[in-house]
Amino acid sequence: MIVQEQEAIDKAVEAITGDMGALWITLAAILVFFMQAGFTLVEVGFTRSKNSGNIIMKNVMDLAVGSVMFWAVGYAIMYGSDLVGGGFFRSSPSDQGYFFFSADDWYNLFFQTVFCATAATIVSGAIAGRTKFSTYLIFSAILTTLIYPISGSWYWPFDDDAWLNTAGFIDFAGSSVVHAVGGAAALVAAILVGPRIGKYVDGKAQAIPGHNMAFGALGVFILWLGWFGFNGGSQLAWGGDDTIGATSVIINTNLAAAIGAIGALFFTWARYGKADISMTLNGALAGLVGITAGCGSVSAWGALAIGLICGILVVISIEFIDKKLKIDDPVGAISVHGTCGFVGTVLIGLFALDGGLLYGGGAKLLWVQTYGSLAYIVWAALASFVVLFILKKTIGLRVSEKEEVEGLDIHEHGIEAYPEHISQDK
Amino acid sequence: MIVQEQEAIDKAVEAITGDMGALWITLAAILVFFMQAGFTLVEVGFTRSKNSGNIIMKNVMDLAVGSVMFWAVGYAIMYGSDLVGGGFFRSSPSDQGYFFFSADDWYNLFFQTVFCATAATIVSGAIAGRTKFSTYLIFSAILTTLIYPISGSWYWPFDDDAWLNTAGFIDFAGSSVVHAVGGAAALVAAILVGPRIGKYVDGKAQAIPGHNMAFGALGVFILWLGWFGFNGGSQLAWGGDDTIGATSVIINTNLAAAIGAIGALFFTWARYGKADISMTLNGALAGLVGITAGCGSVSAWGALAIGLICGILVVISIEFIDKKLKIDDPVGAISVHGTCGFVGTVLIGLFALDGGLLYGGGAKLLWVQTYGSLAYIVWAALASFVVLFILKKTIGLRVSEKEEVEGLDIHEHGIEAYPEHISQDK
Amino acid sequence: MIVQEQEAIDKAVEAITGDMGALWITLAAILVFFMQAGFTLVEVGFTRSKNSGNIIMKNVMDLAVGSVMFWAVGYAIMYGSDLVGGGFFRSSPSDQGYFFFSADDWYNLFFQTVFCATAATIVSGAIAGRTKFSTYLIFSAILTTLIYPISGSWYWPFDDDAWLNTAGFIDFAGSSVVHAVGGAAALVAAILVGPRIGKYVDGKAQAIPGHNMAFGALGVFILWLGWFGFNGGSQLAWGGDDTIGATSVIINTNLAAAIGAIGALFFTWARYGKADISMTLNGALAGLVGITAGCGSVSAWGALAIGLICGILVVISIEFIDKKLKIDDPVGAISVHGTCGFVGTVLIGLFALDGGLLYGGGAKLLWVQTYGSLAYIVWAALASFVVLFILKKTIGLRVSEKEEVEGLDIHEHGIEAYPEHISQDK
Amino acid sequence: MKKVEAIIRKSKFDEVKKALHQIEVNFFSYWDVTGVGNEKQGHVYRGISYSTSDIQRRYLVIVVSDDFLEKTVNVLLETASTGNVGDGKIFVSDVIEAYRIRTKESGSAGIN
Amino acid sequence: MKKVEAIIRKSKFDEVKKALHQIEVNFFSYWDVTGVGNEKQGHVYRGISYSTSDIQRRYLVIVVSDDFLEKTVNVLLETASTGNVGDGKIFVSDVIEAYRIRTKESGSAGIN
Amino acid sequence: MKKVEAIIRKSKFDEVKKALHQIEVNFFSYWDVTGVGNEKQGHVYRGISYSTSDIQRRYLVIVVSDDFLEKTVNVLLETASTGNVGDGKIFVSDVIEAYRIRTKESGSAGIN
Ligand SMILES: Nc1ncnc2c1ncn2[C@@H]1O[C@H](COP(=O)(O)OP(=O)(O)O)[C@@H](O)[C@H]1O
Ligand SMILES: Nc1ncnc2c1ncn2[C@@H]1O[C@H](COP(=O)(O)OP(=O)(O)O)[C@@H](O)[C@H]1O
Ligand SMILES: Nc1ncnc2c1ncn2[C@@H]1O[C@H](COP(=O)(O)OP(=O)(O)O)[C@@H](O)[C@H]1O
Repeated sequence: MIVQEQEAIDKAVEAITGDMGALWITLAAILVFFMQAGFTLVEVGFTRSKNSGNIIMKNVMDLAVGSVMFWAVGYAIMYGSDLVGGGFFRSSPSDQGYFFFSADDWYNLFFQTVFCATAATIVSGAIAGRTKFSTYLIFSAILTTLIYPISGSWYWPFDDDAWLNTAGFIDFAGSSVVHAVGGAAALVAAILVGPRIGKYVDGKAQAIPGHNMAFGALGVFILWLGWFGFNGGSQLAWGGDDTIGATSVIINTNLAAAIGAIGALFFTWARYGKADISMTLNGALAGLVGITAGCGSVSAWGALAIGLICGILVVISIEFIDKKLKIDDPVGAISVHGTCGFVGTVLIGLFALDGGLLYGGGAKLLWVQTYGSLAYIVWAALASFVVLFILKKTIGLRVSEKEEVEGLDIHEHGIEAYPEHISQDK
Repeated sequence: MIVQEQEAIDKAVEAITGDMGALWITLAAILVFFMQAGFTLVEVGFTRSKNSGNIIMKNVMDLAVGSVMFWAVGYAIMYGSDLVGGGFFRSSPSDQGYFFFSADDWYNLFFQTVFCATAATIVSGAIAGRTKFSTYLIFSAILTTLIYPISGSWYWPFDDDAWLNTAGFIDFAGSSVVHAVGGAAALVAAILVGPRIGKYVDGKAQAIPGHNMAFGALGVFILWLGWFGFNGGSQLAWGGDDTIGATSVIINTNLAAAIGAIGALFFTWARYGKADISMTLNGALAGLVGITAGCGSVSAWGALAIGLICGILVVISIEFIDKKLKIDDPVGAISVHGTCGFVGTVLIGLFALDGGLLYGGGAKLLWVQTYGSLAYIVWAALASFVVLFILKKTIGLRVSEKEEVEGLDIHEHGIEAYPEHISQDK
Repeated sequence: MIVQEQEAIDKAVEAITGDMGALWITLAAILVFFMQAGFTLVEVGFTRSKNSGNIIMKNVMDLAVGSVMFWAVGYAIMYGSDLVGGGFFRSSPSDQGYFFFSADDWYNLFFQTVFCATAATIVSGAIAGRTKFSTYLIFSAILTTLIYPISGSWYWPFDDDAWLNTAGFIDFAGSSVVHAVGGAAALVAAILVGPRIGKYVDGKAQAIPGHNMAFGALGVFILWLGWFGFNGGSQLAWGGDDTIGATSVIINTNLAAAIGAIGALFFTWARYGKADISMTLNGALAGLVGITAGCGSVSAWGALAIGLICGILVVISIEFIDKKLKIDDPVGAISVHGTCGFVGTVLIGLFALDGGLLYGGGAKLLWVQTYGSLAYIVWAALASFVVLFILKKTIGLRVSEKEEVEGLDIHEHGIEAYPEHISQDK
Repeated sequence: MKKVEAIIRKSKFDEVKKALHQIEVNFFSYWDVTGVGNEKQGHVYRGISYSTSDIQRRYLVIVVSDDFLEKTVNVLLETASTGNVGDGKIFVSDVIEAYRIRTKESGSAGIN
Repeated sequence: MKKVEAIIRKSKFDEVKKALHQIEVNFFSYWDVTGVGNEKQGHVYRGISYSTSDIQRRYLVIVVSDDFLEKTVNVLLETASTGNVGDGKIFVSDVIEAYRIRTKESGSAGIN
Repeated sequence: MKKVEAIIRKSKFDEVKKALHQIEVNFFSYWDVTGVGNEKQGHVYRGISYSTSDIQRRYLVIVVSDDFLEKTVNVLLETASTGNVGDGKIFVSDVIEAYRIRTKESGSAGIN
């Protein structure tokens, strides 16, 4: 066969494979988009009904604001060049410039946008029930415009300027870049905002049961669903080896979520004598967050190990943060996204088929994973602290006691989420 | 290279691209299908709990009846030929004939079916809480069998017989063909059915709060999700330029929804002193409806402009219809789908990159868009009026006062939607 | 053109078509995955609020346990070889061996896993409200590890060892293999567990209304949605004839669901004087279960016939099982999945375009379909009986009377699903 | 002071409330209860038709001074009635003392 | 006329209702309340084990004529009891007057 | 024995409950009601601003022996008050007899 012919075929195959990849990424992005609904339901379900409307508004608005700001500014920063600070900040915008416009890269913008919205929405759960709506909006806008895009720029442009990429750091779909960043921001926010009234009585943590476990469960199913797009889509291509890659990522994702739920179930069952519903749901999410970094580099066994560790760890972390650190995180966002995001990233150092300690790769990867993930946490925590501290000193972070006790819905939004609802919340 | 070879390659590429397009359209249709759940949740959430079961039944049944009738008759009418009345009616069925059967066009039937169901379901929200179930079923059957297919036939066969296509009218995914048609039918229906008991006291509009904002919000997320299929799928192909087209449509769709929510949020916040939950949710939908016509012909800036205009306009329109016109539309269907469908269609005349007034294209497109959209509204309103007027004079439109006050669920369906529910509705 | 060239093109086309098929199957599997949320919502909605948390846990856990066990053991059994008992059991594992690992077949594992989880979850609804959580977990693990994989191995490996495949049995997506198996297991479980307290008073069946029809309806919409993946994905390929096949399957699926809902609606309306909400929702599911076997072998007319028969039959079956057999099945799982799974499989014998009695194919297919489906039912019933009987004699099937009356949530899981909820359940 | 407890149809509540305001009974509390009585309501659920006498009602508690008692009862009897079985009941009983929490006033100053 | 208020376990309601019907007490109203008392119920939520004395109970109001009082109370005492802490209470108080809204009858005709 | 009925702000409940426990009033029942009174609450819904006097309140029923009456009322007056319109009311009435279902004891043994 003449070379020319083969080239023509190859070109055609490449074009089609590119289109097929774009199709997969677009559909994956649509699945990730749906995770917003999942987050909303989990947060609504795990908190009291008097604040449900406010939570809805926060989740709708971080998606809305994030969509616009990431298009306008965030993308340009994330994929920019011209580095400052040893690679930590990119000072000139990406090729697209601000206000993204590209003839052929729209699906990538879409995929990155929904990731950005995910990072933003993590915070909302941790500070539910007492935070000013206006303050949240501002913080969320800054997070999607600057904090998260800078995080992303350290690794995901996959270029030589991305210092963590150069360092050999692995975070396939963002255990650190998205989840630990969101979790660290959530931690700082929860500390600065302070616990809900009644959460700590005489220094003892009180249970404030969420009002709707069915919403919580539906939310978790939707998140689990969306995660197939989150992780699978991060293959960023489809066809040939990429098909194998993306589908093995999906299997790893599913196994980690499953074993995370199983781990949390039996751990709580043994520990409290009851199979704890919301913890089991958190366990599934913990497995998902944990495997997000490594889903492309570990075997199914590795995925099970990471999922199981995260499923149990999330229970311990939630208890520790709640009872020992006395930080009030109604939905466990800090533990699910922060703790498991960090641990999941680090565990790649053990379980990576290529370079993991357990597979004879030595400690190098473990070390890179650890400092890479810590860098993300420190960055997100610092940046969030600065922003929230300024907000605290200016417009304030918290609603008045009266508003909090009577519910944010009626005061911030003029109506209850369930106006016909007769409650027995204590 | 010999021409023959290139031809063989081209043929293979074409076949595969066709299959890839079919895959995208099928998946888009599945997303649009899911919008039925979104509509149901929005309508259930924005109305009182005593009628929730009835709303569920209406939404399930318009999908069910629409699926059968559009397959049996609607498709044939929509894609038929042999015109009557200067192109307004097609008198002979499409090539498929009635009772669609085709070897290779099933995905197109599926895509068109779910669009048809969408048009039907819009009406249900506007007349919630007082309409006879049997009457609704008949009306919905006629809408999916005749009214909507005739609307579609004016433009979407994209042939020379489709008079609005010939006229240069642009309605990419149906701001007018689907939404304004549904909205106009909803307007007529709401007028003829009359307001719910207690909606107007001494001529003043009363608030009748919906019972579950979480359902409303979940519904809006699902609709937003489905709209990626609604608009993106209307590219009707995938691959090469179509990939770029469909993904830019998705970005435009997302931006318009986002800015619509933002617009409604700040507008209501300024206007009422509270960030209105259900209005913000309507704002996102307004942006989506508005961009549906133009998502393939405007830039991201145009999408933002259209979304913002619609997000603010929907608030004004809802107030106007509710307080001034005194038409009771519990979920805002007339404003969201009717007003924004019309305005979104017309705004293409300003913002179309090719032919828009603001891009130096003159007023011609603006004029075509205006009369095209008005034609849809007039047609849908007239046809609906005739059908509903006959129904009113025969079996009646409205349930008895007793049934309405005690709830449609118990009287029409024998059981409450939430039998354990203790309410405080006033 | 030289043959070589055509061969190169064909090879490229085949590879891409394979990838496109994998994409479709993966996305279909994701849709099927989502059915878990649908089942959960239907079960939660159709039962009392005091057990909602328990139902959630059962559904999350059968997915979690099923995902792990099917990966570890189930897949190996289902696709194994080396037959025992005249083809009824496969004694050696599939090529993949236990603990599935394959370079290129991950999407198949994923697709099969979510099918397996579906079979498991069917049982949970039928025994809701009185079953021990630990017992359910064990039973569910055995079902996903052994009972269902053996069912699958009779037909779906599509090899000569699969005795029902050899026999010419047709069950495209599993009316029998999945649904009748689940339904038969549900029947046996419901009998052995016994009815809920208060279900039969002086031998008369009492209504125990489910607490949330909106959840039920959302669940049905999600199931309907997922079924497009369930049936459409069972084409197991995309491209060319497979595109036509898969999309015609989707149309058949949608028509059967639609007419099933319509049938149940009018049948209950005529029978009880009210348009029964939960029965209409069951009617849609009945149509879906019924068409699952034949969606690839019947015309749209056949789909309508099967859907209509199942939609009406499910109402009769539910009444019969409830009132005559006095078996308490809160959500109608036995009738929807068992009865309609069986009948749908058998009706292929009438309606198959190729071989159906009505199309001149004689009675042979009818006979194969009947004994094939019965074999599944007998197998699932027997196996479930053995397992459940042992469990009954050892750890017991049922919670104590006190736990049942006060609700499984508070006793098994330590918290109500809706802690703020004030009920009026009787 | 007297306590008037009225169990009425939910559908009559708006009218009753308006009428109470007209005679300047502007203070009361209410909630929804299930009532068992003569009225039956037909239901169907999953093929089981049944009729139940457990029907949702609204329960009003109105504490009035003695001179308001008669007109309060009369207004309730007038406006809550439809003439059909199931209109509900009114019970009157004695109240020894009433306090307004805000001002700590008691006696008739305590009730409105 | 007397008002009998009973606060019982929700799980005992069906039995109580049946027994009341047997002694022809066919008229009453009920709703769910939270009771604070001796009984404690263990809970776990997100790692916090706690026991609460706020337990859901059903509240019954039964207005009876004086000659029905004794048997009503006795039936309640019999059927609502499990012997465990938390069975609930019965309170009896006076009712001055009762009206049936539908017929405007008062007195004992007003209550059933 | 006296029945103390208190209609208070939901937001004050925790404090009230704690204070009641301190004076060893460990037995009562409560539920949520809608109160109509002087206080108005502003709402906006879909462009309609309205203010309603139908506000959620918590209804407490506490049956106490006569010697507990005063301190119970005092504690309620103290802890339930914010000084703003809408703090609620307390009504005291007579109870003829009380029974503990579990033990069938009556009299003051019946109430706590
Ligand atoms: N003796 C009673 N004690 C408490 N509530 C009662 C009593 N009698 C009637 N009710 C309440 O009044 C409602 C209406 O009574 P019902 O007998 O149905 O109609 P009618 O009063 O018209 O004969 C009942 O549902 C119940 O809530
Ligand atoms: N003095 C009281 N006033 C009002 N309600 C009471 C009173 N005492 C008890 N109750 C109600 O009775 C319920 C059962 O009382 P509890 O002390 O737990 O059990 P027991 O009566 O068996 O000692 C409580 O939950 C509460 O609802
Ligand atoms: N006469 C009454 N009968 C029954 N409930 C009352 C009465 N007066 C007041 N209430 C209850 O007390 C609540 C507070 O009363 P309100 O008039 O708003 O405030 P304040 O007592 O401070 O003047 C009301 O919402 C209502 O629930």
